[in-house]
Amino acid sequence: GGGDGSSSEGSSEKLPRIAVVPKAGDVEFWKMVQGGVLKAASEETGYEVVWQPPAIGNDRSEQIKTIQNLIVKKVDAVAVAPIDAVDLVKSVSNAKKKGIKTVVWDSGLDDESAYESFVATDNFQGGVLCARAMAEAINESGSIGLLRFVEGSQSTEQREAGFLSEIKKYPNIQVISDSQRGGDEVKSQEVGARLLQTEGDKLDGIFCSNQTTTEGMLLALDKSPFKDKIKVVGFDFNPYIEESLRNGLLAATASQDPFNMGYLAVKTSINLLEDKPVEKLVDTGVSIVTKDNIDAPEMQQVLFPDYQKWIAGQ
Amino acid sequence: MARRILHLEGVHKRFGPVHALRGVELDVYEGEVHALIGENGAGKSTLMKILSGAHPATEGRITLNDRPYTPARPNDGRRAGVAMIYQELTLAPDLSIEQNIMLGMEQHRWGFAKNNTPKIRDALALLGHPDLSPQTRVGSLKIGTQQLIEIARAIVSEAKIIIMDEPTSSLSSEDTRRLFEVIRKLRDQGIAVIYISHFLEEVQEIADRYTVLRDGETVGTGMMDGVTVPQIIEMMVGRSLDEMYPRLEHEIGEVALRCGHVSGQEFPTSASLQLRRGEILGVFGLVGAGRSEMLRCLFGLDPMIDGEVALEQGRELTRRRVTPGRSLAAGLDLLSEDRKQEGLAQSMTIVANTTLSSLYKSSRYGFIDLKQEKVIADRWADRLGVKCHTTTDPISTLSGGNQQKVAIGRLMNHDSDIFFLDEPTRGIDVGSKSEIYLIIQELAAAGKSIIIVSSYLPELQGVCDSLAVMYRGRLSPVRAIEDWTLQDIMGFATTGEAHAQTA
Amino acid sequence: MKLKPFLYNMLPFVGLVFVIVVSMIAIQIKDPSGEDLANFMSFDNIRTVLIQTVVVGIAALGMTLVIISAGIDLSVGSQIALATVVFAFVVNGGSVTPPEVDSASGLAVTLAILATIGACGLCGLFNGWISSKFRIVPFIVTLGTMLIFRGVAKWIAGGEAVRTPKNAAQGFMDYDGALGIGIGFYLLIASIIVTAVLLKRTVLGRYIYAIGSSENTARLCGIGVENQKVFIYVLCGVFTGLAGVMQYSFLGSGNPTIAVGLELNIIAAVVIGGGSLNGGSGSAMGTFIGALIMSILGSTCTMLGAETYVQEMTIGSIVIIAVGIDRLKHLKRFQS
Amino acid sequence: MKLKPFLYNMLPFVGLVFVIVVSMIAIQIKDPSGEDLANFMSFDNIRTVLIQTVVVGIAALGMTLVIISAGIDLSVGSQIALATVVFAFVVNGGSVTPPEVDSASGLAVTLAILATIGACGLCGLFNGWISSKFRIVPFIVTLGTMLIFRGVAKWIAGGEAVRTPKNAAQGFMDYDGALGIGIGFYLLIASIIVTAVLLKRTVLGRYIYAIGSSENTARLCGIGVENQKVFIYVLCGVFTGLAGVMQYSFLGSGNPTIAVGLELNIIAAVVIGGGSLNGGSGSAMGTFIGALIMSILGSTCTMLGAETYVQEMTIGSIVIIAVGIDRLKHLKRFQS
Ligand SMILES: Nc1ncnc2c1ncn2[C@@H]1O[C@H](COP(=O)(O)OP(=O)(O)OP(=O)(O)O)[C@@H](O)[C@H]1O
Ligand SMILES: Nc1ncnc2c1ncn2[C@@H]1O[C@H](COP(=O)(O)OP(=O)(O)OP(=O)(O)O)[C@@H](O)[C@H]1O
Ligand SMILES: O[C@@H]1[C@@H](O)[C@H](O)OC[C@H]1O
Ligand SMILES: [Mg+2]
Ligand SMILES: [Mg+2]
Repeated sequence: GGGDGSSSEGSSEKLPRIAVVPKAGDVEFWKMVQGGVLKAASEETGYEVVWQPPAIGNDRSEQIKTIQNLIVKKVDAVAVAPIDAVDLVKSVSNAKKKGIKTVVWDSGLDDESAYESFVATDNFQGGVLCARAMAEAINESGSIGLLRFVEGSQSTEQREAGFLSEIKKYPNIQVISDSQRGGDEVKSQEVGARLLQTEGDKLDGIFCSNQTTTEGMLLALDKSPFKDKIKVVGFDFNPYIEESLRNGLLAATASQDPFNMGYLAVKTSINLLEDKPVEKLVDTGVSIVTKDNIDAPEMQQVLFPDYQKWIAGQ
Repeated sequence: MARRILHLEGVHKRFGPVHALRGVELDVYEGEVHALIGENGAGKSTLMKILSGAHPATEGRITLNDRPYTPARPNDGRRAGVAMIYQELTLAPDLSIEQNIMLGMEQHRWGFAKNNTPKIRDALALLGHPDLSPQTRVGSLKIGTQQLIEIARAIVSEAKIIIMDEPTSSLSSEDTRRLFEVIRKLRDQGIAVIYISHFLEEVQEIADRYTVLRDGETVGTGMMDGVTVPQIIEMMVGRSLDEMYPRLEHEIGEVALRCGHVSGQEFPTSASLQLRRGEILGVFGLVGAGRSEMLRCLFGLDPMIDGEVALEQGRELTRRRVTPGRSLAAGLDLLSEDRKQEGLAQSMTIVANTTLSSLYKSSRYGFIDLKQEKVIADRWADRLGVKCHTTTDPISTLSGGNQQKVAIGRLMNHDSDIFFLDEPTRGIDVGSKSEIYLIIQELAAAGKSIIIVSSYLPELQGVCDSLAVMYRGRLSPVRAIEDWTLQDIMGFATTGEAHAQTA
Repeated sequence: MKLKPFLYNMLPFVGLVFVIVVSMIAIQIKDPSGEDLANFMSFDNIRTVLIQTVVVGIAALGMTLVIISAGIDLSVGSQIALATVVFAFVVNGGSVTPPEVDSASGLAVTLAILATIGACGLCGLFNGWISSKFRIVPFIVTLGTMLIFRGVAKWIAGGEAVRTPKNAAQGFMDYDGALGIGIGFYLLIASIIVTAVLLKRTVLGRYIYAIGSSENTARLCGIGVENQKVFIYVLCGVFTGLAGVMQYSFLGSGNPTIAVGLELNIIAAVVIGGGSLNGGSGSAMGTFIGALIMSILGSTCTMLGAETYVQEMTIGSIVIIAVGIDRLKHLKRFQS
Repeated sequence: MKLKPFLYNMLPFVGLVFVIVVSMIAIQIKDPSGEDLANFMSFDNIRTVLIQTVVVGIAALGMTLVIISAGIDLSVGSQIALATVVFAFVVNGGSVTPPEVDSASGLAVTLAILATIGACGLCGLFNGWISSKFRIVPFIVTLGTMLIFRGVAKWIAGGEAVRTPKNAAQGFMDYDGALGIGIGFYLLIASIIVTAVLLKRTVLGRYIYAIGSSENTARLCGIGVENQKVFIYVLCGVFTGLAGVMQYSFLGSGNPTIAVGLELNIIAAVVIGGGSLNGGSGSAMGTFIGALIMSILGSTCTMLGAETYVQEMTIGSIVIIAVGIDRLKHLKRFQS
């Protein structure tokens, strides 16, 4: 089955098609985006919305191929979360040249002329917020480490950069380990466990830059003797991260609003197709979640969109 | 008269377009040794594979103990009491002797294999190898010994019919003698042995009755007593063979190859010889004496540890490391004793196998002239009488003997000055053998030098000008063939001591 | 005569000792105070390394059977991902959303373990059956099923992690079992023993070696090669399923995107441990050591604070060197 | 007599036709208006699919040589990543940061192409030399170098993408070459022809088949097996380097993290095209078709708007089925 938001059965006339291309199709974060996409699709019955992840998640070439194929398929608009800010320029601007409306979301694209609108979190700012949360958690002094995500992911690199640039402002905080990189939850946990093994006694805090590294680090910490000593600040949100926030394993996490991001990506595309005015930059927001504010109503909406409902109902 | 236990009538077998068997009749009685004779490609192995259950027959009737017998899988054959010793060895090199012998008929409790060591030891002792440990890894044994393991397997399985497809082709005369004793014992126990061999003297010695196949058909059967070797040959080839060992006048000239005290990693320990142009030198010895290693060493397939080798006019070969490539370039060529693993590239065509060592003849600037290449290969296939559909078929579709001919074809095509032939007639029928002997004579007449390693003394005596014997890696002095008595040869081969009048 | 086979059996250990010594030297150079070295040799680190060997180790034992029989299974990484999803799905009572309970019952956990092992057994059955029945080389069949099984895992999971209520299985890979190490470690030890006995003492074990050593011989000796192969892949699946349960336990949730490329580590463990991809050789103990070497390397790299690229280059070199040492010895054996 | 070999040579095409027909049916069912089917069969799609075949296709031709000689090279994915980095590094005049120019000179591009192909040739040399010299199976050597080469790529690149100024090479994979298709496609065609001629008409090609068919026989026939093997891996590296240039061109920058797991696609292309991992068989045309089948599947999946898991399951199944068809025909040939 595909990901049509609304079907075109019955009518011989084809509806305009919008394709939404994430970096990967099978991680909670992207699923939440998909929920938002499908919600927008259900509101806009005059369009066929297709959720089209690349065949291999986070693979640049595959994403380029997907866009090339969508051009051949003659879709009317494409909204893409570029895996690489430079490499995707050519295919996205080719789409634009063919008269396809182009929207970029989640991660940036270097050439602004290749797209009409950018719908995303300010990732650098997210990193900055995390640094402040970290400073607060360890009372502005101590040694900290980073568990980075894999090389080459622009969004996480910006978070790491934002974090490091802000943390410098605290004279009593030293970064003593910043070369370790996780990956999926398993790899992140393995590396996390080893990091704790070697530096655990010295560390007061650890920053992780996305969902898989955060979850892996927390799993490792949960099994280690430093559980109550080391403060973790993470990025992204899911049930396990929520649980860890509530039981104190995790000090804070930055949450984007993926559901909204997907929703707005589609809405923006439709506005373009309907020749309505659109902003060049649509900020979907990022906020720090802690045990204390998690149950606040405005947080609830960001953290727990009922995205499953939309996916199940497609 | 003994009971007839096996009866075949109108058996046919087709492999795609190849009609390998076209109406075979065969009767085998309890307690007899039944020889199955025929040229290469006559269909002997195919027939036996049908009996053992490895191949199904395309049509025909087979009864075993007067009941229809249609084995679908090899184990059906074994369960019905038909054990098969294949021409191409069927052993798992990574398993021990015991594990190989028991393979497929292990006794076990709850899946745990029982120990059968005593039984295996008995069988090995019966075959004259009481010293062989059943725990030895089969891959580390020489071919000859491996062959014995196959025979032991049949003995241990207590078969009623044992089929032996060229069992002696890699056995020494000593082992052959022992095998015959075993076969006689088996026969006396009422077991029928179907015995396939190209050594007709051997067949005469051991068999009670015979059946001859020609082109997949039974052309004669009867008691061994009432028939002579030439008569059998006539049945096999459809004409009479004048001379088994044809001789051509050839002149023996300059020294072409001189080796001094060559030693390899284990064998040979010391080999010195001189080989002249136009000379055919035989090397005899028991299996495992190290003859193959000597040739391999000289040719560069195995490392040479010490000694020197010089070609005519003192051109030294050992100055640089000897490799097969350099040897070939210097005019040496080797026919391997192990055609399946080393002699031929099984998935390549007859053409490609024929030209592999001398592609320069059919290529320019590295590009092969495919037409010319095929012409060359066809010529050799023709000349050597290779039975095949077309020369662009993969070599694996040929019978064993025909494969051997292609291997010889490759050497002929490369046209070296010095030929090392390791068991050149292994698995080859008498007619073709005689042709090969003739070819060897022609080579000598053309001034080529030849070393033949063989475990079959009559052929060495029939073909060679001179002879040397190897004993545990040590080569005897070379002497003219007339100067060797049988006692001398066997004496050196078994003890390493030359007879009294050594020069 | 007696000494030689003994020394030969000790060979995989040479690689292990080599890796440990090199690690120790490197760590000592990096941190001359000796503190890191002490950490490296601490009981804490040993059990961390052992726990991190469990998943690859158990899966590699299954792979050992396949490799000895001259087969290969590239789908095990995906099978492990599928296993964690199946486990979570069953423990949730057949749903991707966790039931509203404090913790899952022992019954649910037992069922989940059985279902997981069963599911991977079925994967193995599929691999074995397709490759035997249609005579497609296992490399291709399992390359295909590597994609298919992962697809199935994502399909069941609905594309995301499957959360579960607290349950006993989540503790298998903790440090609080007997001797301060979780049950996962003991399951690994048990698996090694079972595999060793299977290979060395049983008829099936012999058939596995025979098939890998010479398939034609095995066939002519009446071994139902096709059926045996199917069974070998099923067994491999069963081990993989158990490894998958351990992976679930390590993660605490089912996740269809994990263990990508893990098959290569698993195969490397077997080969470092002396298994030959041409079939006919390999052993349970060797495989365990192979898996152990890889987790020690991971641990060392973290101790050294090495960048990813250094880690990659080190592990890559060690894989080659470890196998190289083994091969040199092999050569010696036939030369001296 | 004449017909049979002809039909036999057509066999890889059967898989191709099968895939195309199944794709067409599926697309038509999904979109009964026929519009998508028309898109699928449009010139635009054909050239897109062809361009998308270039990288895997060229690399798979190199892999064909290795596989025919009974080897394997798992490091090609990493080599491609390394290639893009080397290209970018050289085009930048030996730096990871792009120089302040509008576009790189033709000379810089030429040098970069040579350096890239040279670098991968060296990778091949290393693979071949280690496995020949120390007699370590290529599976293990290249499993190790897969990590090492990627490590080197990350090391050169400093762990990030290497951006470059505009340059001619970035256009190789565009649609504006002759007949509306970039030079990359013509390089693929040229590579196919070169490989086919090499394999079928040259002495070297014959040696490659001989080594794969029976190494011992090749040695006996005077072929310097060790040297030839090293050379085969170098050739494979050269093809991979060319594929890497095309990959750079496709992406427009150098990147050390790309092409993870691509080796499996590349190997699959060879095997779908009739190559045997036991050596001795395989062909240039077959490999091209294998690579083509995989890109067609990718295109079909997008046409169908398939989710990741559906794509994975489809591609997985088709790999198995395509090879299965090939094998069934093989069996027929010997049975009837
Ligand atoms: N699998 C096969 N496919 C095609 N042809 C075959 C096959 N096996 C045997 N043949 C053909 O069947 C014929 C009989 O072969 P077979 O091996 O039975 O001969 P043989 O009498 O045992 O010869 P030799 O004395 O050389 O061993 C030969 O022409 C051979 O080419
Ligand atoms: N792989 C091996 N493992 C153990 N021993 C070996 C091996 N290869 C050779 N040998 C030893 O080398 C000796 C000589 O073997 P070789 O084949 O040269 O003898 P041969 O006289 O040519 O006999 P054959 O007629 O069997 O070829 C054997 O007795 C054996 O002990
Ligand atoms: O924003 C995304 C993120 O949070 C996810 O976890 O990894 C990829 C990112 O682009
Ligand atoms: Mg025969
Ligand atoms: Mg010999």
